[in-house]
Amino acid sequence: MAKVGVYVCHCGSNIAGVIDVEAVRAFAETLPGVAVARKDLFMCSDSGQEMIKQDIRDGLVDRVVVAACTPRTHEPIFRAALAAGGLNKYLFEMANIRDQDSWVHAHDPVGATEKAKKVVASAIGKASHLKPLEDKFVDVTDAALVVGGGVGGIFAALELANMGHKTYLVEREPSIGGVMAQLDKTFPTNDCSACILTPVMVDAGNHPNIELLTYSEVDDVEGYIGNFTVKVRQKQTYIDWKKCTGCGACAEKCPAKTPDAFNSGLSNRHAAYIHFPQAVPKKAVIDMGACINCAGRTIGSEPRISKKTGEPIYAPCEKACPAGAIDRSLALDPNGTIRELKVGSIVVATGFKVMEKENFKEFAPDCENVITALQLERLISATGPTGGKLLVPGTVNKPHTMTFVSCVGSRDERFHTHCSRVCCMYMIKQARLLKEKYPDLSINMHFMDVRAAGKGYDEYYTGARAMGINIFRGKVGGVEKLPGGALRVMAYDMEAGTPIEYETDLMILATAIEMADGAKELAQKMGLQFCGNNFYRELHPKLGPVETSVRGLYLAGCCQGPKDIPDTVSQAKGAAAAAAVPLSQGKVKIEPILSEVHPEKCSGCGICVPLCPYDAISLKPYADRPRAVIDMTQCKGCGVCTSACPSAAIVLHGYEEEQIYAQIAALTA
Amino acid sequence: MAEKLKMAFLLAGGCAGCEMALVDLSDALVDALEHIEVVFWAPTVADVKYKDLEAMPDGSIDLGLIDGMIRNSEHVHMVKVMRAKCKTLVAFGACATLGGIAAMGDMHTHKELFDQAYLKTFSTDNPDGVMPTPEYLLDGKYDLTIPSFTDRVMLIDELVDVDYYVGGCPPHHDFVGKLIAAILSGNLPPKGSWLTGGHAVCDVCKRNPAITGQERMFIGEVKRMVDGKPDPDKCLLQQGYICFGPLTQGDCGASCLNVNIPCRGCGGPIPGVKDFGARCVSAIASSLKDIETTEQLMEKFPNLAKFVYRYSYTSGTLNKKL
Amino acid sequence: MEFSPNIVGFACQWCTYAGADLAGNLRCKYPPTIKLIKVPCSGTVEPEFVLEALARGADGVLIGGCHIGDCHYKEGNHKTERRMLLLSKLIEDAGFDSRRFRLEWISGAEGKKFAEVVTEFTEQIKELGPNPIKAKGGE
Amino acid sequence: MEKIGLYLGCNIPFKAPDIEQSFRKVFPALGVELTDLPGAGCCPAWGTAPSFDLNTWCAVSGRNITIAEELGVDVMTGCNSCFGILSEAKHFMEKPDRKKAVNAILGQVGREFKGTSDIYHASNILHEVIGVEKIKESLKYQLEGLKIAVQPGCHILWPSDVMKVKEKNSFYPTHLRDLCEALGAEAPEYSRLEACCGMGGMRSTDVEKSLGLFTEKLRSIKEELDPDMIVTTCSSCFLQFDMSQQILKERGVIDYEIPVFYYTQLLALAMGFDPKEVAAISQTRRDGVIAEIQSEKRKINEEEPHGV
Amino acid sequence: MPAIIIEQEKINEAVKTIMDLGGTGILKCVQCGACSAVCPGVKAGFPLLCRLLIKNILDGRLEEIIEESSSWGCQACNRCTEVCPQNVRPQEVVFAFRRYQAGELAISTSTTTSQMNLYETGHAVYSESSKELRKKVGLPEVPPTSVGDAKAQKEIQTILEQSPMGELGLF
Repeated sequence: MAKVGVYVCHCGSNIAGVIDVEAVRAFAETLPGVAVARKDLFMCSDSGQEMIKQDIRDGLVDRVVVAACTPRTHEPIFRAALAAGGLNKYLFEMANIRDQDSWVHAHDPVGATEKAKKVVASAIGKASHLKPLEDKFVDVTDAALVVGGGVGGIFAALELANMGHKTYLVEREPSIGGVMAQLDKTFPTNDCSACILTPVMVDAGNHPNIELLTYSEVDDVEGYIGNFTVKVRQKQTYIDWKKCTGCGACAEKCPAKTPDAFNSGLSNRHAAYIHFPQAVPKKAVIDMGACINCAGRTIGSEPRISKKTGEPIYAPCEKACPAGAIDRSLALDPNGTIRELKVGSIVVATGFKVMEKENFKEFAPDCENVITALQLERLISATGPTGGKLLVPGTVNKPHTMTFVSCVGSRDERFHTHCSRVCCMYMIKQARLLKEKYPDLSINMHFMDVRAAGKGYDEYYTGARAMGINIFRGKVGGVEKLPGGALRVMAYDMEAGTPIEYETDLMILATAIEMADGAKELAQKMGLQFCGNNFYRELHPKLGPVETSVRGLYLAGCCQGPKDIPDTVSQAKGAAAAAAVPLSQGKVKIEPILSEVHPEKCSGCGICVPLCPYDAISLKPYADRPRAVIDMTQCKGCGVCTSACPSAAIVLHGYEEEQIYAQIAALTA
Repeated sequence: MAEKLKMAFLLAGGCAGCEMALVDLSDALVDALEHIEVVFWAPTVADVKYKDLEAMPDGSIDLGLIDGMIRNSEHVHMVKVMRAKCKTLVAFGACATLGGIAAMGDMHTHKELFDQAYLKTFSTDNPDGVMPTPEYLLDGKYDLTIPSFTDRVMLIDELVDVDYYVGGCPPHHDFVGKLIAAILSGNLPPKGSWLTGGHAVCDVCKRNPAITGQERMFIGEVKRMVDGKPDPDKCLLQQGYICFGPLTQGDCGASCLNVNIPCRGCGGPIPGVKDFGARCVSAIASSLKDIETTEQLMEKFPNLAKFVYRYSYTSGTLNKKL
Repeated sequence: MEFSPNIVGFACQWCTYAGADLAGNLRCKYPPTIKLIKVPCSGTVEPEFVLEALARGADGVLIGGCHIGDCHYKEGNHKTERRMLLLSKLIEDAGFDSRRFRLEWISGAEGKKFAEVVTEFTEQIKELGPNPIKAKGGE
Repeated sequence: MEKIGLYLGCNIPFKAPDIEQSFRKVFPALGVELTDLPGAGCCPAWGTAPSFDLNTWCAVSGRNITIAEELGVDVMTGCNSCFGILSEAKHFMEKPDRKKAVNAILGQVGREFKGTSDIYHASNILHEVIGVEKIKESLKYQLEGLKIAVQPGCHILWPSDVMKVKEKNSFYPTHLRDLCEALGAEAPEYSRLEACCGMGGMRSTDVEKSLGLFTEKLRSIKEELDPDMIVTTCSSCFLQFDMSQQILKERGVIDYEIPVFYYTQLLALAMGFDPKEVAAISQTRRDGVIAEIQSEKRKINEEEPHGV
Repeated sequence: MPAIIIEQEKINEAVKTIMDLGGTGILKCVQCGACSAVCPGVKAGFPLLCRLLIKNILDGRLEEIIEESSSWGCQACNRCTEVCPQNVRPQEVVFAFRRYQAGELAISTSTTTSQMNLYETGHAVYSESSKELRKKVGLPEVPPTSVGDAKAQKEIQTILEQSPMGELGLF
């Protein structure tokens, strides 16, 4: 019979302030199989752990139950203590009497204590039936994948590459650079965004350990930490990138036009285009959605022959290309090509998008003179549609008055409850830049409150006030369209407690940051999870900010939550360091919480085979009969086969039936 | 020659189908009689009275087989008598081991059952609403009794210790033959075991995709037997005809599957499975393509519990309508 | 004394169990009726576990899994959803009010939701009263 | 023929019965049969039950709706306030608890609110059920060259979550403009199109504040559009525009007066109905513009005449 | 101006009072002021509507503002509800406050008149002169509403008498 040691933690007053710890301990002592029951102020402290180790060394206990906080944070600590004491570390079970008891039932100490007894009994029940398990190790592919080529992805890739690991950088646009490439300047230093980003982009493009896969998307991810197989779809560019020199001649000659996403739709680009002037790689693509197939040159068709000259008639883009990179006669696959990559770890840095103004009905979204802050960024950028001149889109005049509206779609139950974190600061940046350039411009900024938490940020904000920028606390409720394109702002002055009404020429909406298009699909492919506000969930908000619940998958940048450039770069470097750990170790540990088939019990019905999400189960002959077998390296221990097996032939180690029945029995005793 | 093995057979609440399985042994049974002396086989085959059995000394019979479930006070009494008289006791067939067909009645209250049986059926003519009463005084002087209903169907092992279990409705005669031979030879597993091949019907079914070299796929459409004609060579479950072959002990040699009929689970769950119906739900639902197919299954089999617990309700975890 | 239901919960370690921890972090109040059994995935939960808990007198059983589309194991919760749809019917046929059994999707970010679900489930079971098996004196 | 319950409210039958008459003429002619809701009362107005007790509000509203439910028809109101009150009450009663509590009250007068009848505004029916095309076809006079300032009013716009028929953007409504344009008139946007006219609780609480708001709105109309008339689908707005222009004029705040119509009055005129029945009661002088509308030059040549 | 004295008991009571009367969203308010920015009442000069009314309630100042006429200047246009980022439904708070005022009979005479009209005829707005007007445009003198329907009036009276309004003795 098992000898269970039970250790009840006070967690200072976290537990003991609500639960009668001594009563729980004394109760545990009465349960069958319990050899010792002790308590301590902090079980996770050295002295608490030492207590466990000593009992193991004294031969008093061979199973350990700690009643304390949550196994999600503390199980590894106590397992290590078991191992140090000389006991198999899987002979351990935790009873969560803090996070799921004392913290939530502080209003009912008696009920909380009774619950604690049951939860402890359940853990003892399970522990009595635990069996020793052994960790397993597998080799690692020394290569990394970074998904997303914004500033976060670029830095993650550079860090990994600099540590000597082969790194693939996948970006769905034709160039890396992301949203930062669209920005004019950056707060609080007013650095030119392109000036600081472009050299880094070039570094990434030239690094011997980095392979850029732009205009590409992740199609599928299989495998596990150390051994992922990733299918990347390289979208069809319709231009041979081996030959393309990025001269832009095709774009100049292309007559087809479509809104330029890089300029946030404020201008048009051609169907044949280079993403933006500083693009890396600087290559052109043809956007088939916008292409008008000049001269009837649909892809894969033979050119028509001119009746006059007898010569074939080519499309302008083909004719223009001096490198001969465009040949519309080739029957290129519109789906592009699939590249299969083998990598040991993955950094996800898929970024964000800003909400479009069409979502916000009260702000006259159909009015040209209402624009998003990202559009303003393009409007004041030297590479933007006006060459950096601030012109009101509807009138093409310089504005006299402009209005900034914060929290549009952020902190708003109708859209997103989160704070987008960067809007206050970039609006102040935009206002400051404009005020410097156009001192006569009257700038009114409306904030719910100003959030300027960051190094040098608050100084930047108070400086804006000193520059004569009008700052109001209070949300703008709506806007009325005046004849001639101006707008009447209906705002509120929170301090004065009165409404504000005035006319403005240009209105800037700081629309919310939200998950990028396709983030949901990518999450499903990778097994990533979302937080309540639809950003990828990190393993732990404080202790695991770059890790995810999928081992080997790390997060960087706004895909995990809104953040500014310094925070994105910091997190990217952190994610790269974490992603490098398995690559550097060369081997990764696989926890033995996996499913296994008892071949002598299996009937070979095969029900489990299609069930496994990781294709880990196959039927193989065993004593001449087909029997299921699970590939340990593929299995992730979800137990979905275990619970379906009609012959009860599959056991999930660590969650065996008799263990769970023991828990049920204890909880219903 | 050694002394003949003394055997007793009791039919508790059942249909006598299990006795038919024994009789189906035909010549083999006759041969066996050289080694066996049947001391009791009531109320079906031999003219031995209950009181005769009661009169036998305790432990005087080598082997007792009980088929049928415990449904009334008479069964309770006789099962106890059998246990006392027999050295080795076998629960024989689906009713004795799992509850059997009649156990489905426990998905209703007694009142519902009696109303149905004595008042509601089309052929019933009972204008006064007379119901069976366990004790009745006829003409003021004759004290008549009939056995009274138990609270619910009970398995033999709920009342007395059972040494071995045999499944099937009825148990397949080939298997019964092997069983008798095993008993005679004394080559038996530890007491409390099922006498079984230990593997599911799928393992002996020639349609099993694993045997025919095919991959098992999710079920895209649920069918009842009235929906078209199943392909006689392909796995029925794969074709959408819900079959309990994967869940059921295959001591039958997949007889039903051999004649294009899906398994309904009479052999009972594989030892180690606690609840046939619940495990069935888990296995079948996991094999369906999506939630729509699951809803389709519920539509096609509106009485789901009676479907999955056809033979095994009493052995299940929740076995009585509360 | 007022009837305080005993609820057995099976919680996916990636979502509902984490959500219950988050409820603790946020100090959300809910009645001490539920006790969780941690499982890797809601797809680990065998329908037999649910029946066993009810047969042993639990007044309610909750299974907590990830929202559809968010399963850590891709689609374990799809299996759960299908199994539990059928199981709920079996429970009803066994004479239990199937409202004693619940399947809820609670993510690791939904601490408040966990507390709300437990509070509401507790209230519902209070209305239904104790598990009828207990009333019969147990089996 | 579509059939709908005509919910009259208070303002229309007692203060502007020519609007009621315009409904009774226009809708049947456009293929919508109106059924009276016998015994229907006040919606109840914002200043009455809604200001005292939520359940009483719902009970009085619910009582009105049950009359339509018994007849198996939906409800159409002509007054924006009635529309808002009934829509919100119905929204409240979608919660089972509220519905139960209200039905406990209604039970005492032998009624039960079921929730089977929907609430529509007359402009909803005109815009969504009848449609501008059918309106165009029914005209006897066209209004080309006339400029209209529209006043949809507040309660038909917000809160949009309780309404069956919604504007695409409730802050920049277009339905009434569409309806006016269907008559051939011009109905441009103006900056305070969605702004409140100042009628309602505000007017009974503080006339001066109400007039302040009204003046601002009227100025936006006059300065930005200088229209031939103001057209509304709210009976309260109608009364405010009709009465308060006179006050402002007397006070010398304005030196003009813009004729005001309820939309169906204008429609009835364009369909050739008798102004003595459908547009007979107002303080602003409308004779001129009515004569203009029904002038020979505006007559549409068609074989068969409509209405009358 | 005298300082506001914060007392938790008063705050709790004020919030509970308003929530019980239908202003259920009040605790969600973040005081952003979007409601007041678009409120015609605030614009017209009724200060204690929307944001400031909510703020006063959240400060526990119910009794102090009971005589305030602002709430009766609310047009019930619900534009506040449409723009509120926290789904407070400010208009419901305003009306809940009105109900609090009404419960203490802090109401105007015109309000009292409407209640009596409603009770007597089933219509809050009614005048005898309407008969003339109706006749003039070719309609029957009495419309098919509660005004000429004794049974309907009785129903409305029954509802009103049993309501909290009845208890106030308005009828």
